[in-house]
Amino acid sequence: MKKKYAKDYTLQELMVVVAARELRDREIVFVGIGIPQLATILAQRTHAPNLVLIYESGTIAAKPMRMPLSIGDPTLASGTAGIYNFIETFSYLLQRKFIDVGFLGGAQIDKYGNINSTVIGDYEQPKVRLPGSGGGCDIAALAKRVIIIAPHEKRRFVEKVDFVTSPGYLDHPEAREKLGLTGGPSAVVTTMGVLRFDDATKEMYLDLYHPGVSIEQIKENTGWDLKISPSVKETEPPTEDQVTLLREKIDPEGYYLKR
Amino acid sequence: MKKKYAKDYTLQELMVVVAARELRDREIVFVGIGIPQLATILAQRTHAPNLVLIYESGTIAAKPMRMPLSIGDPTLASGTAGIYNFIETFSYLLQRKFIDVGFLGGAQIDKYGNINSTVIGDYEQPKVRLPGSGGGCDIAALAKRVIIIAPHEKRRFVEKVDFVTSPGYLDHPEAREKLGLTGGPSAVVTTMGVLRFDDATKEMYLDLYHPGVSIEQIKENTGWDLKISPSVKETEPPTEDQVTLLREKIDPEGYYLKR
Amino acid sequence: MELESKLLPTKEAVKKFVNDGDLVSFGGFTHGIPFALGHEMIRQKKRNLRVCKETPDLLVDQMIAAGCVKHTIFSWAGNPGVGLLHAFRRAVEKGVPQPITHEEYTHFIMAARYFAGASGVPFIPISAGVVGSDLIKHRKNLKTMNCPYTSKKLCLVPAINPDIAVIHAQRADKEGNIQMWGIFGSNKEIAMASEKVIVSVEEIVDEEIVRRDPNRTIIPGFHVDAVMEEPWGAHPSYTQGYYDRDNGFYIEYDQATRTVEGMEAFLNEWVYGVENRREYVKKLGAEKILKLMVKPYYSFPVNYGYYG
Amino acid sequence: MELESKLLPTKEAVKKFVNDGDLVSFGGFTHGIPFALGHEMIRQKKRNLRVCKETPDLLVDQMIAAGCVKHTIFSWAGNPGVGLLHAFRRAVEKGVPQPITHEEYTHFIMAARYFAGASGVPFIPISAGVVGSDLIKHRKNLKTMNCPYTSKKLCLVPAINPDIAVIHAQRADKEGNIQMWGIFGSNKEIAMASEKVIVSVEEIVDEEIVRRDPNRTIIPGFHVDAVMEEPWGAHPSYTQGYYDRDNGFYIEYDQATRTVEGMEAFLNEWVYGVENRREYVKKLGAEKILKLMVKPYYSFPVNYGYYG
Repeated sequence: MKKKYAKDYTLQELMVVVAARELRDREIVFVGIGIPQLATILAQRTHAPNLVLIYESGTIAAKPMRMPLSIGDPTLASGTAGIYNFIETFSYLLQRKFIDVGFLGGAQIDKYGNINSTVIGDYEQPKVRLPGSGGGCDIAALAKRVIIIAPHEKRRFVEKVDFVTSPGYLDHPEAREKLGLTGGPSAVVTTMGVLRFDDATKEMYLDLYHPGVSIEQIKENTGWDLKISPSVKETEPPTEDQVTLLREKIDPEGYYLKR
Repeated sequence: MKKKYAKDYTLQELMVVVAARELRDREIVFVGIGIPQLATILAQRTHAPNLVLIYESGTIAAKPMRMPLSIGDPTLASGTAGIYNFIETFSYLLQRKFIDVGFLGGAQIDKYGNINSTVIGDYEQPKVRLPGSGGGCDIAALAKRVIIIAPHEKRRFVEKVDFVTSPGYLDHPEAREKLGLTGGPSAVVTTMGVLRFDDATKEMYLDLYHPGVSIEQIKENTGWDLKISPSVKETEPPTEDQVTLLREKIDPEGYYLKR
Repeated sequence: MELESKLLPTKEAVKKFVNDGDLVSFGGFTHGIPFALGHEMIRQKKRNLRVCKETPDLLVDQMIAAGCVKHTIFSWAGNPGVGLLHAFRRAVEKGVPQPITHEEYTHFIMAARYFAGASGVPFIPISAGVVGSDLIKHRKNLKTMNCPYTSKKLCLVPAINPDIAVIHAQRADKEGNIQMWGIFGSNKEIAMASEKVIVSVEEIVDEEIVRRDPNRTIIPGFHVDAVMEEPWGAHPSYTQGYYDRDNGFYIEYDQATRTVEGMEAFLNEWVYGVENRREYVKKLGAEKILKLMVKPYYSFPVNYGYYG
Repeated sequence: MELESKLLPTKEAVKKFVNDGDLVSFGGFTHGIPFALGHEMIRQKKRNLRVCKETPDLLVDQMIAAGCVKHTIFSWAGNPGVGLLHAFRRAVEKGVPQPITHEEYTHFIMAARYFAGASGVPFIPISAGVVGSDLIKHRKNLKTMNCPYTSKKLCLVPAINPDIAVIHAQRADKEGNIQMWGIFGSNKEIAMASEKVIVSVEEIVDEEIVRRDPNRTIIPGFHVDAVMEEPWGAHPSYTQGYYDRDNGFYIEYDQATRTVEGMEAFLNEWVYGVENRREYVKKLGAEKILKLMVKPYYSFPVNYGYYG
């Protein structure tokens, strides 16, 4: 059966579909609000029906009756399979290494996948004070792998973050290992393409460019000299079914998927 | 109003009454089955209505519908005010220093209030293998004070226990402090009298002898040369009301109070 | 020999138990943020508070704007689902209305600090995620050690024992046994870690209701100093089963408080302008109340058995 | 892409998930001791098990007598409310029927070992009670350290991560979400600490019953390997709300098992002599069942709210 690719889709919808493809069935996912949540639900309704969704608030295997608007939304508690308190969630689930995949975003992301969500500028005298780590640093260290999702902008994709909130591969290939950290980011899904990390150098490279976006555009919107995979290719577009699911079932109110 | 002392009472009933007198209102008590439980309930129904009873099984402020026969009796769960799991009970209640009084017994008790409930004889080649610490060692270290209750027998009250399961004052007055332990045993209620600990030496001495028991008898039934308080006196007998309460309300089936 | 009643009006409880300079821990994680109690602290002009809460949310933002706070301890200082906290930012970036110091951690470290405090140990070790973060450079109280068992690097997290825990929950009995369902966050741990505990609830219920379901008790009455009935006491956050989160309020707040003047106006309207939570709810109005009320979705009763 | 069902008969679950030589943790604390599962291990002649349980109770005593156990880890090895465990004593004192090694702690240390295991950290520190005990001389894996924050002496308790947790609870859904009420003991912690988890329950219920009360879930389904319905699966211990503890049975056991022959006869009658728990319950008989059944004492339903 040939896939019927959608012709009409938005960049956001594409990001959701691309992120969903990163998930494998039966994985346990630490979900964030927004695109990660849509991607996880989409995966669950297509190729990965046995995904387990866990929210930072401790709700386990939630089946929300409506689109949750925060990770502590009451619809994540009503009708969920279990609820752990905060220390249990971070100890018994995350530190115990039950979480296969965590999603992270950030105000700055550098070429080693380090994320800044703390300050722009100096820590003591910040230009902009951001919300801080939350569970980001914990997830970056303790999930088996991390998927980063962010708009592709030059000011966001910087050579070196002002502040490492959530460690990626830090500043050299063995840095994580030296600190006793396993895992690390496996993919960066942006509005322009998908980036991955070189096994040897742990530097980010371009693996896929979205339809309608040129490699040159991506390089222009990245704050360092981005390496391109020799096998770089165009991102597979969403299928009609995937777009229909997103529009009609998963976010019919358009909370996250503006059109 | 003059107290009306009971003429008809058993030694067990006396022990319960004497132990109850050690409790002050509003204290939080880690209760054991048997005489400690009866003493706590008696205190609660007389001079200490706001005692809080906590069982090792994690039930908090239980109001049992019948006499519990073990610390995990279902009647301690039905209708109690709260239930903590095991780690919470020992961490959040005991180690956090919320427990004012713990009760302990033991197969051997020595003159510094150290308790053995592990083995008679050698640890590796025991003559008798006993159940072990349970929560005893934890309570001995972490309750603000401990009340020891035991039958007064020479083989039980020994100069030195075969094995320190639950530390009393160990072997010298500063030993607890050196190990960072506060608290310690405050009274030993036996079938013959009440013993306390010298402030300076931490050695046990006789404070009260029960009616009908002579000091000589007590010395004969103690495994070392027991010191006698200069102000030693006879134990105040139970009142008629106390005995009636025990027989008619607290243990009407005679589970613990054989007559 | 009756105990003094733990039932105390919010005004009196705040007056009696919250002191200037206290280290105050606020409960709630999106769910059950104790706005009624926090607003009363603002009205009583509590000063120099050190405030700890994983997610300070609008409540701590308002307390900062009102000049109650000199120090915050947190792990994520944002407006959940909306964006940034403007009063917090102004205080940190510009010292407006007054400078505050702050001390930030990760969620896990905050949870671990509370857990250690609740457990009565000076620290607990956790896996060393934060050692890869720049955070640790600014937190001298996070130590590292090589594990004596595995020689892996561990991060040591010191206990925190606040002066007082301030919590909102669904219900309590008059003994102060606190019951909650839905998302707990660190409520149990901050209560057990703190020296004093005050709790507002949607309903004070008969002791029997509590005692027929002891597994729902998160804080035992013996450790609760004051409890009071404050329906809608968590608005604009929510109380599971009682009302929904007022997401619109969070969005409007974001718009309204981008300037110092806007923030002042907000406080005048919603905090200083009402005498208590009852007046606040009146101000909220019937339409909003109807909008936020939720249809019932009940648990089934479970049988504990009558062991008499 | 359907998951293999987690609903598995006891016989198959024990066959599939319990291996000779495993470190097996049994759940229950007076309440909910998994006798049905343990008896099946005896019948399947599992060997060289290392068994951990705070209170081994009659179950581990029987497994020792049946030759399943080579090592026990515990904190209180007695017959609760009655006295000593005779098979355990014979094995320790005389090596009958075969010598077992043992490793004892205090309740708190056992709970802390499970907690550390469940938390995925190599150890946690606790206040130094045990440092005053002779126990510590025999437990080289309990280390001490001076706290880097307070310089107080602390005892370090290493994590334990059993191969399998064996638990009995009130109910589960077919996804394996386990719900429990009454006394939990360390059930949650041993499950999360262990690599595999099998759970017998009084009832398999509709997913909706579980999901209408998520706060009762102690173990999430994703970490449960097998679940089976075994009514009366905890007898002679009890299941809160389902039946009472059979205190008489504990007393009779004490009398019956004082000799090796008595113990053999007991096993022949109650374990080898029945094929499964259903046969065991038949053997128990209607009169005993009627005696141990309890009158209902229900919790009130709570409203989680329909947030749709």
